[in-house]
Amino acid sequence: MKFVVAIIKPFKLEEVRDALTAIGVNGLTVTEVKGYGRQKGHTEIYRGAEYAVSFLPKLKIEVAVAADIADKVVDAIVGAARTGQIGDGKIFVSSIEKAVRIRTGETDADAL
Amino acid sequence: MKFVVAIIKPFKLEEVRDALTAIGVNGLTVTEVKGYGRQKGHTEIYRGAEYAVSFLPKLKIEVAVAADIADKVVDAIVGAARTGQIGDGKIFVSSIEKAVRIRTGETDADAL
Amino acid sequence: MKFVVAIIKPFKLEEVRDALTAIGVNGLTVTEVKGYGRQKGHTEIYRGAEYAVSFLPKLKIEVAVAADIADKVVDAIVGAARTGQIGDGKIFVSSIEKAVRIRTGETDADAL
Amino acid sequence: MTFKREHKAGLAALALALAAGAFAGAGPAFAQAAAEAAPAAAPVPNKGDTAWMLVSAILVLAMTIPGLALFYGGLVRTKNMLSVLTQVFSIVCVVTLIWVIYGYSLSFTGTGAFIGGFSKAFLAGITGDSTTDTFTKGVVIPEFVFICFQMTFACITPALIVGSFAERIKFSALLLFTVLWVTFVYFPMAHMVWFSEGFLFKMGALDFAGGTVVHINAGMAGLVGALMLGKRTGYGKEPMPPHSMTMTMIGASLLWVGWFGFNAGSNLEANGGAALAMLNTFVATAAAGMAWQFTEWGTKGHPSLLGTVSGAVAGLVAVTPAAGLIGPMGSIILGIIAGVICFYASTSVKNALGYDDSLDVFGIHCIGGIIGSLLTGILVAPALGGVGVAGYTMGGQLWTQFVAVVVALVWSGIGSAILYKVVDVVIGLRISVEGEREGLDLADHGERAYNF
Amino acid sequence: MTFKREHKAGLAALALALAAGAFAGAGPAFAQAAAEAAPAAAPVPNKGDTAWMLVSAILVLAMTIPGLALFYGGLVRTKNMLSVLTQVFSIVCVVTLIWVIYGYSLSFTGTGAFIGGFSKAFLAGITGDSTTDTFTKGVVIPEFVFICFQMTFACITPALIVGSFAERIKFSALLLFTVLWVTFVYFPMAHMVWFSEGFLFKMGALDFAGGTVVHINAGMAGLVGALMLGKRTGYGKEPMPPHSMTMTMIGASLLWVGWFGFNAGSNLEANGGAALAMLNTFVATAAAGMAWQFTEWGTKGHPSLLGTVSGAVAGLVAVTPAAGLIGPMGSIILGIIAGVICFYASTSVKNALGYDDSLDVFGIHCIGGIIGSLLTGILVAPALGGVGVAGYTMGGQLWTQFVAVVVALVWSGIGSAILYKVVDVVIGLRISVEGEREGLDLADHGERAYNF
Amino acid sequence: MTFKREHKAGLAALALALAAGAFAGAGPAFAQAAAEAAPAAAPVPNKGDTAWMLVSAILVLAMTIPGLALFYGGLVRTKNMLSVLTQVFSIVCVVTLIWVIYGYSLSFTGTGAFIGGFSKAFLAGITGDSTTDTFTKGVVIPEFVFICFQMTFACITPALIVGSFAERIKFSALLLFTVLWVTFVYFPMAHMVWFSEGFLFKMGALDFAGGTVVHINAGMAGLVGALMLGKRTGYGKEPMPPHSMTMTMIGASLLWVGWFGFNAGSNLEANGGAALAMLNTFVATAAAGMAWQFTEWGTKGHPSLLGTVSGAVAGLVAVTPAAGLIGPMGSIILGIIAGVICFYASTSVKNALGYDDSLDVFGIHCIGGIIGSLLTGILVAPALGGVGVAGYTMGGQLWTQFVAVVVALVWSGIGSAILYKVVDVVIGLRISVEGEREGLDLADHGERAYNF
Ligand SMILES: Nc1ncnc2c1ncn2[C@@H]1O[C@H](COP(=O)(O)OP(=O)(O)O)[C@@H](O)[C@H]1O
Ligand SMILES: Nc1ncnc2c1ncn2[C@@H]1O[C@H](COP(=O)(O)OP(=O)(O)O)[C@@H](O)[C@H]1O
Ligand SMILES: Nc1ncnc2c1ncn2[C@@H]1O[C@H](COP(=O)(O)OP(=O)(O)O)[C@@H](O)[C@H]1O
Repeated sequence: MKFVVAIIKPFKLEEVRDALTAIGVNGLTVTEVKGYGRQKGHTEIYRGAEYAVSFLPKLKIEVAVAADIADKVVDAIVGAARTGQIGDGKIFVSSIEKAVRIRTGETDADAL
Repeated sequence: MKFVVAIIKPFKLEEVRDALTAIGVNGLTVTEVKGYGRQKGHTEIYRGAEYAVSFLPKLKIEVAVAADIADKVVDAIVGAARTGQIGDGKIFVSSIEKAVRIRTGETDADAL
Repeated sequence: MKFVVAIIKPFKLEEVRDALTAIGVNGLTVTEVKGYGRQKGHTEIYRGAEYAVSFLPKLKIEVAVAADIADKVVDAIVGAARTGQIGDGKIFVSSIEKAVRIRTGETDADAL
Repeated sequence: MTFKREHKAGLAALALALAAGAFAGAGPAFAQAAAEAAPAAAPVPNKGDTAWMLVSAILVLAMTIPGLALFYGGLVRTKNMLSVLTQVFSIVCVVTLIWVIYGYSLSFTGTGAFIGGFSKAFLAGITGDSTTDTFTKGVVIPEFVFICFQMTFACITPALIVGSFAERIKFSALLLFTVLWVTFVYFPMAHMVWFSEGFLFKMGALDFAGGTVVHINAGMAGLVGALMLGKRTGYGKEPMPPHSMTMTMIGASLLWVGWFGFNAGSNLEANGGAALAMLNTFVATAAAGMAWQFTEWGTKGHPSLLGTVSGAVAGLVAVTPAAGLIGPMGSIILGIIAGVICFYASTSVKNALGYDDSLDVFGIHCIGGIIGSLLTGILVAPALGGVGVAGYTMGGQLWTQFVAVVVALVWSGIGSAILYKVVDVVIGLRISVEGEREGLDLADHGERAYNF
Repeated sequence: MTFKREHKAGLAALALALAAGAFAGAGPAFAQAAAEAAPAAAPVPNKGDTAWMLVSAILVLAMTIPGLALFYGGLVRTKNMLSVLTQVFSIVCVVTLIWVIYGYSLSFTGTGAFIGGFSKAFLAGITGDSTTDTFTKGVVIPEFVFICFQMTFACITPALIVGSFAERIKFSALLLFTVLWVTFVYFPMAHMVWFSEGFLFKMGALDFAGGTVVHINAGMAGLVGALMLGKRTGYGKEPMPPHSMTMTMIGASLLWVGWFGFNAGSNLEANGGAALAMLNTFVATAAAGMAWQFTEWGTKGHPSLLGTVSGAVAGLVAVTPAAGLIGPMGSIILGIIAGVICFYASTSVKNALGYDDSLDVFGIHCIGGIIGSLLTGILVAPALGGVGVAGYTMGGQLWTQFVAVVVALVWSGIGSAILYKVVDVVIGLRISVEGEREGLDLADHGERAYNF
Repeated sequence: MTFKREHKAGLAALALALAAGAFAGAGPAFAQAAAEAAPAAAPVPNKGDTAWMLVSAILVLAMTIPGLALFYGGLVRTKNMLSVLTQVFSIVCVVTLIWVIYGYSLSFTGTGAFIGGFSKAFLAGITGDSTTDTFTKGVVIPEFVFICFQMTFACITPALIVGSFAERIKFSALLLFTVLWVTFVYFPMAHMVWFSEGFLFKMGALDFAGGTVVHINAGMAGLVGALMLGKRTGYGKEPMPPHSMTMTMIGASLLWVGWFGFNAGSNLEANGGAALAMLNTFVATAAAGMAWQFTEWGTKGHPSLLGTVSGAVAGLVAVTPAAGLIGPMGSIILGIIAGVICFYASTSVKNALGYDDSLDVFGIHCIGGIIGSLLTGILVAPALGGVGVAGYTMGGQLWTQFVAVVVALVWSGIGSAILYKVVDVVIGLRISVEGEREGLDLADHGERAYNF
């Protein structure tokens, strides 16, 4: 099984979720994160103090999938999350050795 | 070493933490996440607008452990987090190659 | 490629970011987490109720890097995040098989 | 000659009195004479009094919404915040309507010792020119403003109870309970204590602004509610820290601010008596806030914000029955006693007895109300700086106060128990365990308090 | 003999009247006589009235900032919270300045039927001793307090419009629009309805506290704004839930609290009439809040907080033109009708028509204002508990009310459309799509509302 | 003949005066005569004045808690929010108690030029019938209401200082400092400026509502505190953005709302003078808010909310000494000047000098207070729309104002420095670096502001 982690722009969540369900992925977990990268931040001024805010709000999507559909999943995310503008985000794929569904104790593919 | 990631229902945190300390796990990291899966969400209505909220609040627990106790850890989490109702969550296990304790620079098993 | 996950004290973020950019790491993702470990928490009292709060605010830094600089990255983080006091945090390193830049579709080293 | 607007009538009455006086001969006695010589002229409201009473009614509303709603709301968990806000807001709406339909009439008419009649139901016969007597002979205020002022008291009292069963009551049950409770518990209590025919009023029980009617009454209903609904799921196991002490502090501050309407407004006139009530409401509150803070600091190691504001509220409660009757130094004593005792009542005692009164309605309002009611009987003594009452003996007054306290405890305790039971049978008091876990906000109202 | 301060003048005038009366002979008729015998003495303000009007002006400010700002701010997404707060606060500042420079003069001077003149521009000639007439002959208040009171109305009205195009208007455009709108739409409307030379005033249109001038006016401008700015990016696709119902509830509560200044203050005197306006403002609001809540509960399954407070605001709006003119039971009816109709207007109707009026300025303020204005014409009838007006016929009054409503709709509709167009041409109304995505807080103001 | 209640005494006095007048002969001169003919009758408070002063005291409390607490609290980081709220609330409690015990007596009794005596310690001898003179001969208000009103001033002044050393002071140190500071710095200043025997009062220094006593005084103490406590750990390195501009905006709005009690209440009567003070408080604030906003917009590129509300507060500060003395157009000028200068003082100047005055107490309150105090000396000129003072020359008045400013700066600067030093030696001023990192909320109070 593969673990696909995608950092995306927040307003793209619904589209990515839809793209994933369209290819049969039925579960995922989302975290609010702050990203630092090529995309420039902004400056906030509070009275005399100026702050260069370089961390921007992003969403992290984590989805565990069977190894054979990992590429399809990556493509789906890329397709849905792309705006073509800097800061669209990244996808990282790694392996997982085991998955368990807590409710039933089912493991691996059955657990997803 | 293994990296165990569990998505659980928020009110199960204390029980899971207790179950893990009971088997000698002394550290873990928790993140508030939103989960999408088989468990149905709810509808929120604000004046004329109805929103189907399909992301539900979950907690993600991350715990790095020695490879030999990984299964015990998984079992402990399953035991403590199970309610038997849909949405209890998942556990994913993967490998880590290296662990470091920042304070001391100790690595691997010593770092946990 | 390696995936370096570091749990650090919140006020160390700027220093760690600077240390990483100094060695050429141009992107990272930060999450607010709560950590449980050797570092003791505190007690909060609200009228008659006393709560032992054992989860402490930490930041999780995730950074994907080329395999060859992973050690340098770990060292940079250790150097910047260390205070020498309990609770400084951990670093975990694992492998990733693939990285994609959503904007361009570039993969692996080019994607970072 | 007819007068269409009361201010004209006012001028005329004044003129009449003075002119009569003038002709009765100059000298220090003529005002007296004038008063006697003009029995026919109905007194008209002084606009300063009217202005003050308009403001007082507004202040009591502000202390309820948003004041009390925030004080309570901040103390619950995020997932129940919106439910508390909705409950308090809805209670205000419902009781406002009941008040004008029959509540005012039941409370402030008739000849019964325990309850009034329906002669002013639907505010029958009341116009902008109707007046209500104040505590000073010959001084009146527009009846409409008195209705508004007393209405806000009827609104806040059941809202106070919310704190005791917060985070687990069903919204529909709360609405039904509120309707029943004001009808069968609150209106009779208000009639007994504040209406000239009420039996506690006739007994000479002192309750300047509502120690028995509001605080003991609500506090006791709260205790019964906490017992009858049972503990929150997870109580004592899961942490249930306040989700926003910021909101609680805003609420406590608005309670203090609005309480001047409650206490100084209860003087019904804008004069030195109102100013005394205001001053006492300042100092008793401050004393109780610091008393709780220091007691907690000494025993638990930290001076907490929640402790400080809880103490302040305890002081406000305790000074309520006493506000216009005792002196400022007596108020400091009163505040210190209330702060310390309510601290123990809401911490050690509650924990020892083990009931889950979510937001300490009993420990603060009932206990604070009892302290205030009893001490009013003592501190009203002129020798202790109080304003005194006719035929005062300390033992006698204390006994009267004690009777009033017991009546309030019993009336509210038994009445509330019956009404909770009725509601439980009819629609059920508690939300399901799943609803409780999910939070009342989503389960009952389909909304969330925050979407950051 | 000269009087430097009005309170001395007051005493003197009273003395004069009474003394004259005394010499005119004792008897019930002499007050009348006195009034006639002393034509030269200028009336001086009663301090009770003055106190009440000072308070009323403060209350209307409080209902705007923080009240309205929070009511609206809570309903937008986190990223636009600060922009709404800044918009409302800045509107208050800008209109305050315009008001004293020329707004008051344009509204309350001259002989024009549609607009006043510049004779009091820069408040020329007005001193602490200047007075303004109330609705009672011979009763006045200091002109400065009337200026303050009316100023707060001028401030809140354009602030109400903010809700309709929230989350997408450019800040600079908002400022320019505000300046133009109060000048060309609001001041004329205020003059027409409230000034003795205004044509709707002369026609006998009843608008106790601003149903046409404030609510229909702002609500219509809101609808036009929502249409001309177009929908928010993502409207109907992305969820846009309120970021803090807590703030919205605080705001709604402060609106209610402050609205007593608005409605009961509009009586200009602290008397039974103000108390009636206050009572009506209580019960209509409560009735509308519960009406919306129950309608929603019945049709959507949940009694929501947003529904309850929206209903309350609809009730406040609807009772505004009626507050001092109808009876409490009429107010309950009025509130129920407003609660139910505004619920449908802000949900089904809005969705059917498809415009994006972000915070339902039209559905609540315009519709609520129309309901209130028309029903005032009916419920003012003494037979229905109203206070009555001279020469009243229901049909006639209803027609007059209808004309006033139509004039307000047309004046505001056309005027606002032109002004939006002007602003769009000059500096552009909408922020860029990127700015909208990022949020107006950062894009326009370079700040964030929260850094938790 | 005895009068038990003042309203009766009032009637009688009025009657006496009028009757005497009647017998002295009819004519415009008799009121004058009456006043002379009745030296024995003590003046009684007008209820309109009393109502207004009761309200004013409440407003000043509301501007402190929750107003000021939120304005400041929103500007600190989340981890210090609760500490600021606790500090402000506790200061109010502590100073309230000190005020009735000896503060009022030290400020408003005696014959000393710098400090009063203990004759009214514990409010000895004051009853509900005691009165205090207003600025108008023969017009009085209940002394209790004056005590309450002035008490709120004593409470807010040390609370203002909190902003300067927020996020690093130890709670116990703050309490001790507060007790010492009001005793040795505030009460003497109040006595000097506001009591008839005070030396600045006698010199003719104008300070309508507290420019020197409150703002320069607190602002200077703040600067000294910021310097003596040193910078916050991480200052200039870590970002320290406000955690909730929403709270800051609520706070600023409540400051504005409550400031009408402060400024218009300082008129002590509900008349045209109070209305003028209110109007000036409206326009100066609006002008300063927009002046800061536009200056920032022009120089930094964004019109910020923090800038707008900071400007508004600067305007409120600057108009405080001038409120009842200058004209509305003068207030606009005053506001613009204060907005622009305070902007530079709180940004460029502060950054250049490098001290860490956390929330710009010096830049806004001290600088704004100085601007207001000096400009009052100019704008009070009738030629500039002011109300004028007897024997006015601009140079002379400006000199007097200058002396008062210098006295306030020196008195507060030296006094505060000594007291900080004392506290530092006795219990230490600063919390530990670990405590600062963890946040004062947990370190000092064992609680957290939010548990979302
Ligand atoms: N090396 C990395 N490791 C982890 N996260 C990264 C890395 N580089 C970028 N990110 C994440 O991806 C987001 C987008 O990256 P950025 O460089 O701004 O634009 P782009 O994806 O278009 O190259 C960042 O905000 C950050 O959250
Ligand atoms: N494929 C997946 N990848 C990552 N997280 C998942 C995946 N499937 C489910 N989850 C997480 O597990 C939670 C529970 O899953 P759900 O399907 O609702 O119930 P159950 O665990 O009982 O099957 C989800 O809310 C989501 O956070
Ligand atoms: N086994 C673990 N797996 C995941 N995270 C851990 C683990 N142990 C510790 N952590 C994280 O590291 C943080 C610091 O650990 P702690 O034991 O308190 O101190 P130290 O790093 O100095 O040994 C914890 O708060 C937690 O977030």
